Amino acid sequence: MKLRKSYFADVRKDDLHEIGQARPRSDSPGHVTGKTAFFADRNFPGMLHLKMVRSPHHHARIRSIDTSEAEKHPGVVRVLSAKDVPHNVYTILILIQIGPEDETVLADGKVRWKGEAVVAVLAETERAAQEAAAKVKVDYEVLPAVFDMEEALKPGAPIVNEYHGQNYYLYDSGECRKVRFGDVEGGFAGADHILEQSYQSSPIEHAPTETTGCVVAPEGNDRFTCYTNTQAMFFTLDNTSIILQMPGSKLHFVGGTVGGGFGGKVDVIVEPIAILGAKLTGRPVCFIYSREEEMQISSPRAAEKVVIKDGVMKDGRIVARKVTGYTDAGAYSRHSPYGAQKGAGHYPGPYTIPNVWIDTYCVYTNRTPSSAMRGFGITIGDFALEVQMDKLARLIGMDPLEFRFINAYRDGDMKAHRQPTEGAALIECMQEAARAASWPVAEKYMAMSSYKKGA
Amino acid sequence: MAIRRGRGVAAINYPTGMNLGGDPTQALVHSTPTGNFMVTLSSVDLGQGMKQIMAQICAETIGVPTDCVVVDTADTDTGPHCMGTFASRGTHRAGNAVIQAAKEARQVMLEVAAEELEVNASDLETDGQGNILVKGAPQKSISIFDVALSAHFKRGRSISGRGMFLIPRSYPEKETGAMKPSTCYAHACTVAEVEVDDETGEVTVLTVKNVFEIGRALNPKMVEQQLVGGSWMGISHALYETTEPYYPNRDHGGTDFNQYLMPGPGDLAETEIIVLERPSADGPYGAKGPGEMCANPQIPAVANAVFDAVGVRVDTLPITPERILRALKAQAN
Amino acid sequence: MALALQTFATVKDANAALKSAGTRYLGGGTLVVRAANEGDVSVSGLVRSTDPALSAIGVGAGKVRIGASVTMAQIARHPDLGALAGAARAVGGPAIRNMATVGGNLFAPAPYGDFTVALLALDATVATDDGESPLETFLSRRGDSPAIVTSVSFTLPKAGGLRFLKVSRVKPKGVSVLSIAVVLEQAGDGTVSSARIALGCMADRPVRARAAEKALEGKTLDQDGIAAALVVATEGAAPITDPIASAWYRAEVLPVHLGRLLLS
Amino acid sequence: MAKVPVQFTLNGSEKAEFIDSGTTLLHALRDKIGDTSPKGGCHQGTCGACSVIVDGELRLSCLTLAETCNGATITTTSGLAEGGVLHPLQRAFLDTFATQCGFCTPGMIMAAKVLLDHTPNPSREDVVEALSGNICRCTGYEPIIQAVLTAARGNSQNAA
Repeated sequence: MKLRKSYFADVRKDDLHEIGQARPRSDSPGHVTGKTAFFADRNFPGMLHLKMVRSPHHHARIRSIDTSEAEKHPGVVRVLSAKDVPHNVYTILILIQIGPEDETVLADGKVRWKGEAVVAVLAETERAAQEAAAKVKVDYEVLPAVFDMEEALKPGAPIVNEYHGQNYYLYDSGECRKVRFGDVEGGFAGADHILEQSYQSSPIEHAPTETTGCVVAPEGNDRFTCYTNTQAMFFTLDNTSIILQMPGSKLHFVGGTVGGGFGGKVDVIVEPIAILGAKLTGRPVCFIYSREEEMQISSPRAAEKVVIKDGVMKDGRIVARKVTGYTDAGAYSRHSPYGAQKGAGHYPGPYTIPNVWIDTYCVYTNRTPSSAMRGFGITIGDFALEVQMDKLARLIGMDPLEFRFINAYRDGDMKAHRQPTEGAALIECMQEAARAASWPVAEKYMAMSSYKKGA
Repeated sequence: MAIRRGRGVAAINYPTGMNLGGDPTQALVHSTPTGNFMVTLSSVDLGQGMKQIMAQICAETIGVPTDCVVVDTADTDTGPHCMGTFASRGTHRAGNAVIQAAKEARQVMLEVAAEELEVNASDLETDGQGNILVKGAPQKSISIFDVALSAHFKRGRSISGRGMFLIPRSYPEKETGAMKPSTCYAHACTVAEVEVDDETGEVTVLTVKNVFEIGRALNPKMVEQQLVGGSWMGISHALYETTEPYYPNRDHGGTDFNQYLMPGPGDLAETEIIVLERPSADGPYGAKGPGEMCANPQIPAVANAVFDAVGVRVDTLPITPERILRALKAQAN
Repeated sequence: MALALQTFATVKDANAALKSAGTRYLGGGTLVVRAANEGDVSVSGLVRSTDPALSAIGVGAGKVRIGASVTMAQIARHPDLGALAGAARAVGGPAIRNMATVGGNLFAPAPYGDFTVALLALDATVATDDGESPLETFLSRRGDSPAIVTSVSFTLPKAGGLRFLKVSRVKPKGVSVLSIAVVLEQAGDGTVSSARIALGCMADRPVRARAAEKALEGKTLDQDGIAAALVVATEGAAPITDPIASAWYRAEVLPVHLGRLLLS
Repeated sequence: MAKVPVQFTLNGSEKAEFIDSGTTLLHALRDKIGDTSPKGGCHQGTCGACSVIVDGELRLSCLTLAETCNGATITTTSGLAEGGVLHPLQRAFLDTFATQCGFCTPGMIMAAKVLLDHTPNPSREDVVEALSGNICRCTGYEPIIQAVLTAARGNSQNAA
């Protein structure tokens, strides 16, 4: 890695002692000796293993659940279903008033994606829990499912989630989060070229080497200590407290080093049900996702569709940009309405465009609920934006990097969401990239600055 | 058979912290009787090195070596609230909270030292080595060890501080979308060079040259870790990753690391990392959040490089050999 | 019910124990222990045999007999089996190769089972206590008989006589997009007198590409000579679709990779 | 449930336990013996986090039944440091900043140790091949490859 100190030297003091120094990591000696304690390295005598019985259907009504055979299975201590969960509502961002109460901890009456949790089995051994889980009988009435976002938005599509009543999240601004800046249609009318293109992604898994999980130990005083790899200790505490209708003072969460997160461990999925199991049995409980569960059950990065329509002038100026973004939330909201909204604040990208129109939708389909991942709300949008930039440059016969210089935002430029640009550095990054890659760029662009006189 | 070469560029920015703010983090700092400092948090270390960075921030602020700082975190019985480790917020939010707490602790420390040295606290400075000196008269000094002993056993002072950082929540205006998503943005530009086998659609990423502007590299080696790993993940997203290879069809989702594809140690691009630092106005020592954005620019850069190589656009991620081959065949017809 | 392991000194006794319902043979563990770990409750008992014959490699008079418990790593480093080293190294990473056995590989469903593709091109014979059968016959009935495979035998190809290619998305380790093994005999003028071509991932188990084999006979190994074989390379194939690649892709690139292997 | 005895040498000390038949070596080490340095990342044989060395060979402890290791000599990452002095590989992982979350690290070190035990002067290709069964999601592998090459060069003390 090279630090290029010549850029922005005038706004930076390099007189620090500890900051800027490549000090050795304090956690690394524990890692290389195998001494670092991850949550699953805690083992308690008499610990029970929790295995989840999951929906084999994408969308179905639950006619009945029969756990009698499973309960009789040797080694089984307790079987949990929806009726056992004190407040069977899962909502991650309830404390900051984002996200609806559209999901249960254990399915109640319906399943809306293949893999949804229905019944939890607690047994003396993992094997006994697996065998008993296979004996849980759930009678399903299979319902039509919808997987494609465009299909889901059509009238008459199967309703994924009755809580919403339609297959999109209703923002206070309506069916989508909107940004309106300038006169986008006027911009298109005056443009030399119009280019409208569509971009698509599919769900992506965080794939941390350590799967999601927790180990719960009753402390013997009506308190429970939960060793967890959550990325957010108090999300977990607060949501567990609500779901289990337990005072927060009865809950103690211990995290520490997590074996990779990347956003995949922000959902509070395993802890409430494991603590409920510990509470109802009085025994320590571990609930650790299998690799298959991590891959297909834990929420992935959402699939997205992004449609970008641009008006561009022959001289390289983008004069109008319209973006319609669709985020595939899967069957439940989790963090997806937040992510789709984050996209609205990010478009039209790091460029100064006078006329902008943005609509971002959060769409429900019968698939694994998606949620946060590294670059949440933006990664796929950046793919779309920057491929579009390449296409636009080629459309007008301009070098793709020089085209970006022409449109790059600089200090003081007004963004579409009506914040003036501060601390811009896109131009300098592009200049240094041009140097590093020996990418020929005209001198006038190499002389540009993100600073703007009078800004 | 032809192996065709191309290169592509992409430039991006990325907001630091939870979108629209409203995401607080607290920190507590206190000294031990012998002049070490404890930072108490509930933030989670995901492997990015949160504990190490908070120690360096605290040490810098108080004016002691990093070795004198211990970070106790991710325990809800002891640590004050943190919203969590996500949205590139850890360093920025927790770092600011630690600075505030450390400043308050430092002030008490200097006051105790001033009493011991019989000077004004405003006349004192730290040497970064564990001593407090009188400005302009460095021969007049006291060790932080002695200051902490004095505070605890003689003067009954708690060398401690409380820190809290909160960006007030912004609410988007319904019709215009006027809002404040973030207070600072990191930047990046990547140039990727690829080879594409035009008979099989297979892509080899030869080089990626990444320039990242991240405010301030608080620990350059740890920044490098994030950026190198992120660059790999970006390439992985571009060419390999999906839990639903036939989306929107749900069949054939991978269930293990053989089926869920990511580049192996034999697939690595020659990776160059260049870092620029434009300190952010509200970041801890100017830092922004580099953790997420470093995995973004490679995706479009690789996509554009593939087009440059073979003249077909694959606008669906991941850009698999199959999608390239189908596009090449469509182009040939 | 717990998952109990029974160990027997002889294959005969192990075969007898395998008759119990829910019992599976434990080779290297890469298939059956994984299945148990993943909650396959149909596996309730494991049986293995420590018979030394299962771990023996015999090479003599141009013939090779490899015991079913021999691992990929043992083959890869065996001084007389250099011709097979590439195929053995194509299986898994180093740890898997120390565990995965020849016998187990015969049962690995596509996209696994790359070593068996090589064995099929070598026209190997599979032995059980019930007798011997050609590998192709064995594969067609795979799973029908619970009898423990004791060894595989084949004629040792000369150095370089087995051409093997595994195409993976992930390098250096990764499961197959496809694998190809070719054994050719050439006349004095360089024309192909006989060819055996085996393919992985072109069905749920390794298969021969008989049309391509036939089309190669009498041809020279150049672009024109192999053209007819490449045209019919996928004849009779039913490639798998999985997370790695679709059947369409596998069928499209098979002729490309076969051509490259033949001309290499 | 009937228990079966297992006895082996772990990092130089004799261990004897009664376990359930069918218990994997990974569970025996972690849950019975208390050596948690091998990690359970997949229990499928696809991630390498559980790698240990059995009689000099790299093995996946998640797919190895403990009772098949009777009499074996087993090495895990927790046993590498001698007398508080880190093994050169451990030192190199520290010095080259090759750890992030640390979950894959013990398995990576096991795979690297087997390589260096047999090939003291490996090429980069040798290192890549040796690590090919081990997944890392944080580092992008390059720092780990560099750590192994550094350890091989024996210059990790000066590398920082």
